[in-house]
Amino acid sequence: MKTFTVMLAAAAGLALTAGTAAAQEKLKIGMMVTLSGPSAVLGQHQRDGFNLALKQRGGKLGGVDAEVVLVDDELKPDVAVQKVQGLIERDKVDIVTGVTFSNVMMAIAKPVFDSRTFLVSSNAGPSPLAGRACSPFFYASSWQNDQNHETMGKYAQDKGFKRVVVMVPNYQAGKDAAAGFKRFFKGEIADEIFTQLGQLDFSAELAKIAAAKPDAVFSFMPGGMGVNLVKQYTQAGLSGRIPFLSAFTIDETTLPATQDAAVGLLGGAQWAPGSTLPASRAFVEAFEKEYGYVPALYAQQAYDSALLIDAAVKAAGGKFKDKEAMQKGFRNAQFESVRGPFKMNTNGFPVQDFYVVKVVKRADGKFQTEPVEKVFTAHEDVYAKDCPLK
Amino acid sequence: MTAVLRLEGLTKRFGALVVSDEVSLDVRPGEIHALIGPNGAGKTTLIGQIAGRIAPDAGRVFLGGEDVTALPAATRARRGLARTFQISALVGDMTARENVALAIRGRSAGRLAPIPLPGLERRCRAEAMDGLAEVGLADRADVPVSALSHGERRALELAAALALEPKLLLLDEPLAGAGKDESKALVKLIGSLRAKIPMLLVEHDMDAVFRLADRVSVLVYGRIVASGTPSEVRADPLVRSAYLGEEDEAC
Amino acid sequence: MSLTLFAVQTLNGLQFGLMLFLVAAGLTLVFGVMDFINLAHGVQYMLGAYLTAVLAKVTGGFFTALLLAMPLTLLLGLVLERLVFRPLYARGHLDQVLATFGVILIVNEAVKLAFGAAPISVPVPEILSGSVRLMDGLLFPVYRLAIIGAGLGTALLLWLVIDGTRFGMLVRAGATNAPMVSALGVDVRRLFTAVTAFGAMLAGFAGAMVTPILSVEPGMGDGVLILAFVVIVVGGVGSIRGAFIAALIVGLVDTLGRSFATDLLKLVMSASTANHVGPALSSMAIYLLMAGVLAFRPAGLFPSRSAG
Amino acid sequence: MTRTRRDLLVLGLMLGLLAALPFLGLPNWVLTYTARIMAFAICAVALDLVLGYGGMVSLGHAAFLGIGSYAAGILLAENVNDFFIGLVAGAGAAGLYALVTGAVAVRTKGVAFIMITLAFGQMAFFVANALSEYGGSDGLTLWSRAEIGGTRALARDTNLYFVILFFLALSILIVRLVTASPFGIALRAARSNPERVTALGYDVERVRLWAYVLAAVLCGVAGVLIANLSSFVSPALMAWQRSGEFIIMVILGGAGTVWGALAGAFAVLILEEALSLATPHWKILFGLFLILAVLFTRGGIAGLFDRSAK
Repeated sequence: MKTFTVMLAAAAGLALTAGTAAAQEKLKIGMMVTLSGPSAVLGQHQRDGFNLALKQRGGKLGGVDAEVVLVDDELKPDVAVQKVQGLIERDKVDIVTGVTFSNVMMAIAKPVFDSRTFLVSSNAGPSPLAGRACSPFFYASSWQNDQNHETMGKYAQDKGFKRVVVMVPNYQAGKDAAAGFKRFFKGEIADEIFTQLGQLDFSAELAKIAAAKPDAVFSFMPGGMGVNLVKQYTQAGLSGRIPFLSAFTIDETTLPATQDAAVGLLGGAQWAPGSTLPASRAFVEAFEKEYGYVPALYAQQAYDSALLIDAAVKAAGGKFKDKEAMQKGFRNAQFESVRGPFKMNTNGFPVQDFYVVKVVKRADGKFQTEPVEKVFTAHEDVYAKDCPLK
Repeated sequence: MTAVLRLEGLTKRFGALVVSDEVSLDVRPGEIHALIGPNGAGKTTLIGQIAGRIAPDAGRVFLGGEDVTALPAATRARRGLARTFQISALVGDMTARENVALAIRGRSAGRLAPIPLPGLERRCRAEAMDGLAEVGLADRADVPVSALSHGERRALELAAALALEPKLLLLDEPLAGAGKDESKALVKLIGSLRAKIPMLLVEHDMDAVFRLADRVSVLVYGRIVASGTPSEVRADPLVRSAYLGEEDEAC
Repeated sequence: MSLTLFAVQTLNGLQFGLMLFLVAAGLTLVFGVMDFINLAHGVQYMLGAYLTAVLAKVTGGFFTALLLAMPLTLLLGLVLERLVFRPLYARGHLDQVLATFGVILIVNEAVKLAFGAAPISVPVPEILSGSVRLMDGLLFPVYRLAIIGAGLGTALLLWLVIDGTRFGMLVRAGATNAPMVSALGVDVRRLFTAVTAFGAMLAGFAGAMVTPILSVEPGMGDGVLILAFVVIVVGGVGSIRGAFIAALIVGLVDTLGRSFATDLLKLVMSASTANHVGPALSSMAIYLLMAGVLAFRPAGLFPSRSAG
Repeated sequence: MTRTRRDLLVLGLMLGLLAALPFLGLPNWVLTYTARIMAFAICAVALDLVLGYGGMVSLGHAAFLGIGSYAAGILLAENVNDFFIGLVAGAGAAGLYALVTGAVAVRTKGVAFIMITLAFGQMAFFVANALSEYGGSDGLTLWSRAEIGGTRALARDTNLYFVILFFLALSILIVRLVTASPFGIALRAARSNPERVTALGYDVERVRLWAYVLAAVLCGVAGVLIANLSSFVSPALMAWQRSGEFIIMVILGGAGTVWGALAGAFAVLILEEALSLATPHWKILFGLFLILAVLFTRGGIAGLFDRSAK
C-alpha cells in the first residue's frame, strides 16, 4: 500500500513536470546594465551577482529553466529604449532586470510597463517610480535612491554634528542625494557644493571645505569621481580631521583604486561584504571564488534580484506568464536575502535596514566595507505614501 | 565729371607699421589707372580696403560719388565694384559657365532664393554664354575650372567680374604667373575692355602697365610718391630710385 | 570669501592649468605642424597613465615606471603614425577625425579588456608624498607642486627646443607654412613622424604624471581631450605659447568659476536659485570663454598660421 | 545630369522601400527601430546641407535635436498635447537657438567652427541638465504621445512611423530643392571659395547662417518626432558624442549627396546594433570599421557607388 502511494505520487509528479514542460518554455530574462564607459564596473558587479545566483540554482529560477539575454545600455537613455524594445518584442522576455542608472530606468519604464513586462531593478530606484508613477510591474531588490543618503543624514544627526558641507555632482542623482541627506539632518548646511559630472580635480572644492571648517562632509561621488575625491581628500590632509560621510562613493568598485586612502571613511548602505550574517558570508565566499574579486552592494542587489524572481516564480507555481500570479508572487516574496530582513512594500520597493559602513583592510590585503552601526530598522521610503497601489 | 572711384586719405596701421599712409587717388570714367610699387609697398592692403575686406583706420572710399567706407565687401560688389584676385580665385569644382552664372545671379534680386528659379536660370545661361564669348571662352563653357589653363582662368575671372556689370573693375596683378603668350593675350583683352569699363590696375609687369595705363600712381611704403601719365612717372627720378632700385630684390 | 582662500584657489587654478598644458602641448604641436586633427591624443594620454600604473606595480617605483613609460608611448605613437596617420596627412580634416575617432573606440575597449573596467591607481612616490600647509586646515600636496614643476619644465623645454634647434625651426616653419618646409629640401615625412611620436610622448608624459592624483580608468582621456582642444583653439592652433597661456586661463576660469560662481550669485539672487544656476554656469564657463574668444578672435589668442 | 537622375532614383527606391516596410508583416520592433533611424536620418540629411554642401563641420548639431525634443516634451508635460503645436515649438526653438549662436559661429571657419559649435552644443546640454523641474539629467518620461486633432492616432506605432517617414521625405525634398536653388549654389560655391563668392556680391556669412538655421529647424522637427517615438527626452540626446555620430553618418554615407546621409544613418545605426548583438566588445570592431572605411574608401557609400558605376 505504501509502495503504491509512493508510486502514485511519483507518477503524478512526473505528469506534472511533463505538463509544465510542455505548456511553458523557458523563463526569458533581459538583463540591461551599463557595460560601457567609466561606470562599466557597476554593471559588471550586477551581471556577475545575478549570474552567480542563477548558476547556484542550476540555471533555474522558481524551478523553471531561465535564459538571460544580456544587453549594454551604454548609459544612453535613447539607446536603452531601443534595446529594451528589442528585448520585449524580439526576444520576448518575461522580465527585464538590472538597470544601473536612474536616467536609463526612467527611459525604459514606460515601454516595459506598456508591454506588461516585469521590471526588476537591481540598482536604480528613482523617486517617480516609488511615488506617483509606481507600477504593479515594478519591483526593486535595491532601494529607493534617497535611502542610503537618508542613512547618512540620520547618522550625522545622531552623532550630533552641527555644521556639515554637502558635496554632490550637479545632476539629478546628486540633487536627490543632497535632498535625502537633508531630510534627516537638521543641523546647519555650511555649504552645498555642486561639482561637474565627471570632474577630475577637486582641489578647489577641498579648499572651500577646509575654509568652511565643518564638523563633517557628506558626499556622493560614484565611480572614478569618488576615487579621485577620496585620494585628494586624503592628500589634502582632510582625512582624519573632518569626518567623511558618503554613499555610493567608497565601495568595492572603487576600493581597489583608492586602497589605503579610503580606510576609515564612512558610507551608508543596506549591506556590506563585511556583514557577518551566514547568508552574506556564503554569498561573499562563493562570489570571490567564482569571479576573483570582492562583491560590492551592486552584486548583492543583483544576487538578491535573482532570489526575488526565484521566489516570485515559485509562488506563482511556475506560471510566469500569469501576470496576476506573478504580481502576487513579487509582493509576497519570501527568500533569505543576503542583507537580512527584507519585505516588499506596496510600491515595489523593499522595506529594509540600513547601516553605516566603514572601509577596512582585510587580512588578505584586499579592502572592503563592513557594517559598524545600524541606523534604520525596517526603513520605508518617503514616496511610498504617494503611490496609489495598495 | 565725378570719379568712378575716389580714395580720400586712406590710412591703415598694423601695430606701429603704417601700411597705408593717407592714400588718395581716383579713377575716372573711361580710364585705366595703374597702381605700381615694390613688394611690401602696401598694395594688397590698399586693395583690401577698397574691396571692403579690411577696414581702414582713417579715410574714406567713394564709389560713383557714394561713400561706401562702411559697407561690407558683398554690398560693395553689388553697388558695382568688381574685382579679380592676385591668385586666381574661382570656384574650382564648377564649370566656367557656372562661375559666370554665379556672378549674374549675384546682381539679381533672386540671388538667394531658396528654391530653383527656372526663368532666372535660363537668363543666366544665356548671359553667361555671352560673357564667355566676350573673353574668348565660348567653346570652354562646360569645362570645370580645374581643367582650364592658367590664362583661361584669368580670362574667366574677367568674365565673371564683368558679369556683375560693375562701375569699376579692380584688377589685382592679372598677369601674375602668366606665360609670355598668355600675357600678351590678356593685355590685349584688358585693353579691349577699356572703352567699356574703368579699371584700377595693380601690376608688376611694367611693359603691360605702360602699354595699358592712362595714368600711373606709385606706392612706396604705403604712400603715393608719384602720380601722372606713364611718361611723366617713368621720368620721375624719385620713382626710379625708390622703385626700380628695389625691383631686382623683388624678383 | 577671504583673500587667503582666493589665493589658494588661484594656485589650484594654475596647477590645473599646467596639467592641461601638459596634455595640450603635444596636441597643438601635431595640429600645427601637420594640420592633422588627432583625436587619438586622449587615448595616448590614457596609455601613458596605464603603462605607468602597470609598470609601477611591476617595478615598484613610480619614477622607474615613468622613465619606462615614456619611450613606450613614443613607440606606440610611431606605430600609430605608420598604420593610421600617415595615409591621412594629405586628406581633409573630416577623414582624420573619423579615423582617429575609430582609434579611440578601439583603444578604450582594448584597455578595458586588458585591465578591467574598474579604476586603478598609483600611490604617490615616497619622496613627493609630503605636503605644505597653505591655510588653516588645508594641505597642498608636494606632488601637486611637482606637477606645477613638470608643466613649467615642459614649457621651458619646448621653448628651448622650438626656438633654439633646427628641429624647432622646422616645426615653426611647418606651423606657418608647410609647403615652404618641403621646398627647403627637408624630408617632410620624417619630420612628421618625429613630431607625431614626440606629441604622443608628451601625451604619455601627461598621463603618467597625473596617475598619483587621478584614477586610471578606461575612457579617462575623452574628457581631457575636449579640454585640450578648448585650450589649443583658445590659444591659437599650433602655438605653444598660446597653448601655455590658454591653459592657464582655462584652468583659472574653471577653478575660480567652480569656487566662487555660486557664492557670487547668492549676492544677487536667492540661495536656492544660486545653487541651481551657479553650478550650471560654472560647467559652461570654459565653453563661454571659448565662444567669446573665438567670436572676437576666430584664430585664437596667438594665431601662428600666417594669413596669406 | 545623369548623376542627378541616378541620385533621385536611389532616393526614390529607398523611400519606397521604407513606405512598403509596414506592409511586410514584420514584428513591431523592426518598425519602431526603423522609425528611430529615420528620425536620426532627418538630422543627418539636415547636417549634410551644412557640412556636405556648406563645408561647415558642426559638432553641436545634436543640440538642435535635443532642443526640439525638449520643446515637445515640456509641452506634453504641461498638458499641451497637440502634435502640431509641439512641432512648431520644437522647430522654432531649435531655429531660434541656431540663429543666435550661428550668428557668432559663422564668423569662424575650420577647427574654430567645430569648437565653437561644440561649445554652443555643450551650453544647451548643461541647461537641459539643470532643468530639475523637467527631470534634469534623469530626463523626462512622457506618459502619452501627442494628439493629432484631438485623437490619439500617434499612439499606434504604425501611424507614427508614417508621420516620421513623411517628415523624412519632406526634409529630403527641402534639402534637394534648396541645394539646387540660387541660395544652394552660392552655399556650395562659398565652400570652395568664399572670397570669390563675396566679391560677386553674396553675403557669405548670411548664406551660411541661413543654411545653419534651416538645418537646425529640420533637426528640431526630428527631435519632436524622437520625443514622441521613445516617449522620453533626456540631455543625453544632445551630448557632443551624438553630434559626432551625425558627422560619422554624413561622411560615411558620402557628404553632399543627400541620399548618402540617409544611407549613412542606416549603415551606422544598423551596424552598431548588429555588432553589439554579436559581441560586448563591439566597439573594437566598429572602430576598426571606421578606420578601414576612411583609409580605403573616398566619398563614403555614395562614393563607392560612383566608382562602381564607371
